[in-house]
Amino acid sequence: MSIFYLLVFPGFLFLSALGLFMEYFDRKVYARMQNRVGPPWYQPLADIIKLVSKETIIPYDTNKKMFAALPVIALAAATTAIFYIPIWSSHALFSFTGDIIVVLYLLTIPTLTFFLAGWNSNSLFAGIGAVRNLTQLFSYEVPLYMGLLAPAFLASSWSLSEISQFYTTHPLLILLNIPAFIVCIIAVQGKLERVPFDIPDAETEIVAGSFTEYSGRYFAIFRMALDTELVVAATLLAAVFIPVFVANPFISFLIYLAKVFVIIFILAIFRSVMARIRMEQMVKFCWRYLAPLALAQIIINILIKGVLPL
Amino acid sequence: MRRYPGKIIKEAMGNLNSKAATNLYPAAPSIVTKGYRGKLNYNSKACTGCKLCVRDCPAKAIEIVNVGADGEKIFECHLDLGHCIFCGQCADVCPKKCLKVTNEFELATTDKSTLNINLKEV
Amino acid sequence: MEDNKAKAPAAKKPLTDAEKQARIAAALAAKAEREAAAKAAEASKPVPEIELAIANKIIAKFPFLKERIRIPREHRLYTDAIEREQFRPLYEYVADELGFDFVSTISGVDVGDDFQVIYHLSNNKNGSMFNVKVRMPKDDAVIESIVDKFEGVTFYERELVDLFGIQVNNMPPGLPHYPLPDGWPADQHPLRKDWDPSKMDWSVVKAEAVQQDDAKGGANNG
Amino acid sequence: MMQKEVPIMGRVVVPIGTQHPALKEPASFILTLEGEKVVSAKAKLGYNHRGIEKACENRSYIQSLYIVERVCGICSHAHSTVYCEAVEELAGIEIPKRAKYLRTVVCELERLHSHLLWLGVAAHEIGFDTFFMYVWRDREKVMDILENFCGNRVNYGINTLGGVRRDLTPEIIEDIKNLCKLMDERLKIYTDLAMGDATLAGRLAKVGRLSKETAIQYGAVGPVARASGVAIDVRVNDPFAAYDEVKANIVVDDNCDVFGRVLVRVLEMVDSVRMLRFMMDNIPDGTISVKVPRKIPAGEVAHRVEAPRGEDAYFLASNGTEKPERIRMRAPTEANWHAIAHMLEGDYLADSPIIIAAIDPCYSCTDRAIQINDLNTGKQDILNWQQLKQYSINWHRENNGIDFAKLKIK
Repeated sequence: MSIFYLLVFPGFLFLSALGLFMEYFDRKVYARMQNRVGPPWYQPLADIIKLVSKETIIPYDTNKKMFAALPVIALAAATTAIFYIPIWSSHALFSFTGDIIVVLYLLTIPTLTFFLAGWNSNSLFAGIGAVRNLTQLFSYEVPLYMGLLAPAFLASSWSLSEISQFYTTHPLLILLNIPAFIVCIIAVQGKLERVPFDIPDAETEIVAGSFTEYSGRYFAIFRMALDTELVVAATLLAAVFIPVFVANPFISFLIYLAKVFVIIFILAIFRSVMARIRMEQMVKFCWRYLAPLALAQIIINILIKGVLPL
Repeated sequence: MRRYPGKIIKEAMGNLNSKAATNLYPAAPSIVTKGYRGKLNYNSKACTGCKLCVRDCPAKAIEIVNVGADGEKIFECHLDLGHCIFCGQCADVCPKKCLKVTNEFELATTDKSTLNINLKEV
Repeated sequence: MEDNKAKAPAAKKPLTDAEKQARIAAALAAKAEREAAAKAAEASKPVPEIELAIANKIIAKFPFLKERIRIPREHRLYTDAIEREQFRPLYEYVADELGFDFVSTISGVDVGDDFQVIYHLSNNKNGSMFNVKVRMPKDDAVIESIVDKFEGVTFYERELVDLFGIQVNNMPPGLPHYPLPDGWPADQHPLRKDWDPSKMDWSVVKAEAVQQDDAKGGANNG
Repeated sequence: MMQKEVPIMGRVVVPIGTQHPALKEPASFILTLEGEKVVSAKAKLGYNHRGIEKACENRSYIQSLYIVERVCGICSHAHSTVYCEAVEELAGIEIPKRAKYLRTVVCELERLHSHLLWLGVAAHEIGFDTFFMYVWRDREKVMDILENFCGNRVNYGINTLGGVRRDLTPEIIEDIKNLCKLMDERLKIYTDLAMGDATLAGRLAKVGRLSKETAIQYGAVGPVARASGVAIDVRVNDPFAAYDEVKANIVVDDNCDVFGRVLVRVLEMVDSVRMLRFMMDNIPDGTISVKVPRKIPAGEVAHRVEAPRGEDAYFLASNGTEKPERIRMRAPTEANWHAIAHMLEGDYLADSPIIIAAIDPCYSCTDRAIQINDLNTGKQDILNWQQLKQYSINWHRENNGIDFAKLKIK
């Protein structure tokens, strides 16, 4: 059964399919907002197939094993994270106390692999992209963690499943976490390296950032990892901030899909209405506005927890 | 003026419902305007072989050849589309107006050798 | 068909030599008349006042330019060819005192035995353009750079060096080749009238290009 | 170009170019970085030198016209106008007033489309693709009118020696009037956006600074100079075509940065729309061209016009034959290059694309054949489409064991 979970549902196959479809949805919304037609539904899959069939060039002077392993690690980490997140009911497949931290760390691993990939590529643009990756990590990671931990404080649990259950029984308290939700949506935009925080792979400045030297199937796996990360991050936000579950698992699953669509739609709007900001502006923004906002949320949650008889 | 990010959002959301501005060429036909200068049209009967067009062609793409046997005057116009810059100067300078520009623009080819064509009246 | 062809030259034949001469003479006379009319029109055209005042000021300071400044139309002044050493003081004067502080461009012209370098100095306040022509013999083609006075001329002077082979002294060091490619032979100057591309050794330029590709692309061939 | 300097600790040398996503055409910038800050910048040019000046010397005046027009794809009308006016001045010909007006109309339409193009490119350089798409969508409307009026989208071919080649029809006048209406509306949105969007302003303000003194010293022209507070505009200072009657306003801004350059260009578009409207109502009747002899009398003339990017200066020498003796062209970008290195220094690497783009650089395009240099055998080969396709099929068969030859795609 574990193998089925891992490979088919909700593991690799399901996540890949949903990831590709979400990439399509994101691109389509982006295109429609720009008054363009946008890609057909199979475009992301076609891109992956094309990439896989292309010649793979590994740069001279790099650690070849690491070059090949990094994309797989990124994909594996992003895929693993889904098992601890509640999807069709408020119980995740696996859960233990503290799994929210594990999920967050599993979601950090892809970023670290991007950094290593860039650093290992032995190319100027990839190197700069790698450094930017890390700098960006230090700016969005703290608000993201604080934003996600604030609801956990209120639920007094470090397990995603328990947090979901808590909010299912106390639905009005969801509204309290709206500032944290905003912080997290913005921070996730940074995590997924999308406009206005696509600084590490800003094509007009440093070509493709960390991925400059990647081609063929390795690049395809990185693309899959990014798509998976997109879905997992949306699922995480949905589970923590919009914990709406019904008894019927099938309807609950449909609700889950709707939640992911809504979150990705919001992310797409963010992407289309802003210009890319500079690294130092990003760091300033995250530490000056996002982190204090998340901190305030934590304080408020702790205070409310003291007042309310929970 | 107050500055805030995402000022374009109203316009962007409004576009979600509107028709896309993209022309789906080649699935849909591309419409060129009436005044477009495309491929040339050549009327061999009206041509006197003065070769003013050859003289003025900036790209040296056009050639008027007399193919008639024994001093008979039958002219052919050879045009190298690979060289032609579609300026229409030949049509302007032609005293008999036997060269005309048309709207035809779909001249792309994957084989260079097909670019050298013998113009005929359409 | 045949008849017509035979007749046509016959009809034209009676044109005798005398008649030809007469026709040529008539044409020449007409041409001379046109030219005279054009000249008269030129002379009767009012000389623009601003430019005339500028020319008078320049002539007062530099008497050797007397009757050597033309003002064909409003906003334009041209000088006849002057010597190299006469240029710098003239340029400094018009730039500092008369507002011609913008060098629109520098043109080189190959005129047989001489090179001419034309400095197009613009006054952006009243829109006048003062074109100073400097001449120099081909075998002593050296000028002084004016980059210390106006930094924008670097590329124009580089063009003179590459395309005409005029030596420009006191240029800022470390400038790359412009506009010709790096491997271009030093003795080939395309804008000289006697330059013959067929006599040039093109392999030098191509070899350089391939070498550069090698040096850059080597790291990527894994 | 290989760096020969001794590297200093913590400094990285980044080549921008010759092929780089930020550059639409080949040029090379060697940036030395300290962290993300640019400490020195060097420009290397000439990758697109096509020898047009030499080519013109071997062609007749009318042939040269079309070559000159192809110096630049975007400001082609400025180049052909300055050339035609120079030749007409040499020949001593006064062209009809209507022809002058028509040239001015195309000049302003060209400015509109060029500035819209630039606005889109600038938005793309800072990652604002939505803005880029909107601007380019609206630019298509201008291009359609140019295509219908002149016969082509970019290399218009409207100018000829002695006037223009096509006349305005009532329906095109109607089209242009509608365009003015549309542009009024759109430009208002763009002005609001350029001035009011925080991410745009954050990326553009105080970037690529060029003070007024430096702008004068480095000889900047066009919007770059005007955004630094230098009021130069050939349309006003030294009127050509019909600009002595169709008065242009000089748009000057003293922000001295990329933000100022955006404002100047947007406001210039507003001014262009105003002028177009004026011309549509006041265009004089009459013929559109006069005959120019093939042989141009000997003489020399220097002339300049205001291209969308700035002053475009030409020098033309004729020797009394059918072919020009010498044509010297100074496109506006050549004058602005000097300022770039200065502007790049002290700013972030992230800002270098927008700074380079902010002068609206205009290089040129070339050949499309693929040249394969086989390094082992030294053999050179030019592959056509079929051969390339065959090569790729073989490659996949040998390396991946997939036979794409069976795949039929129409």
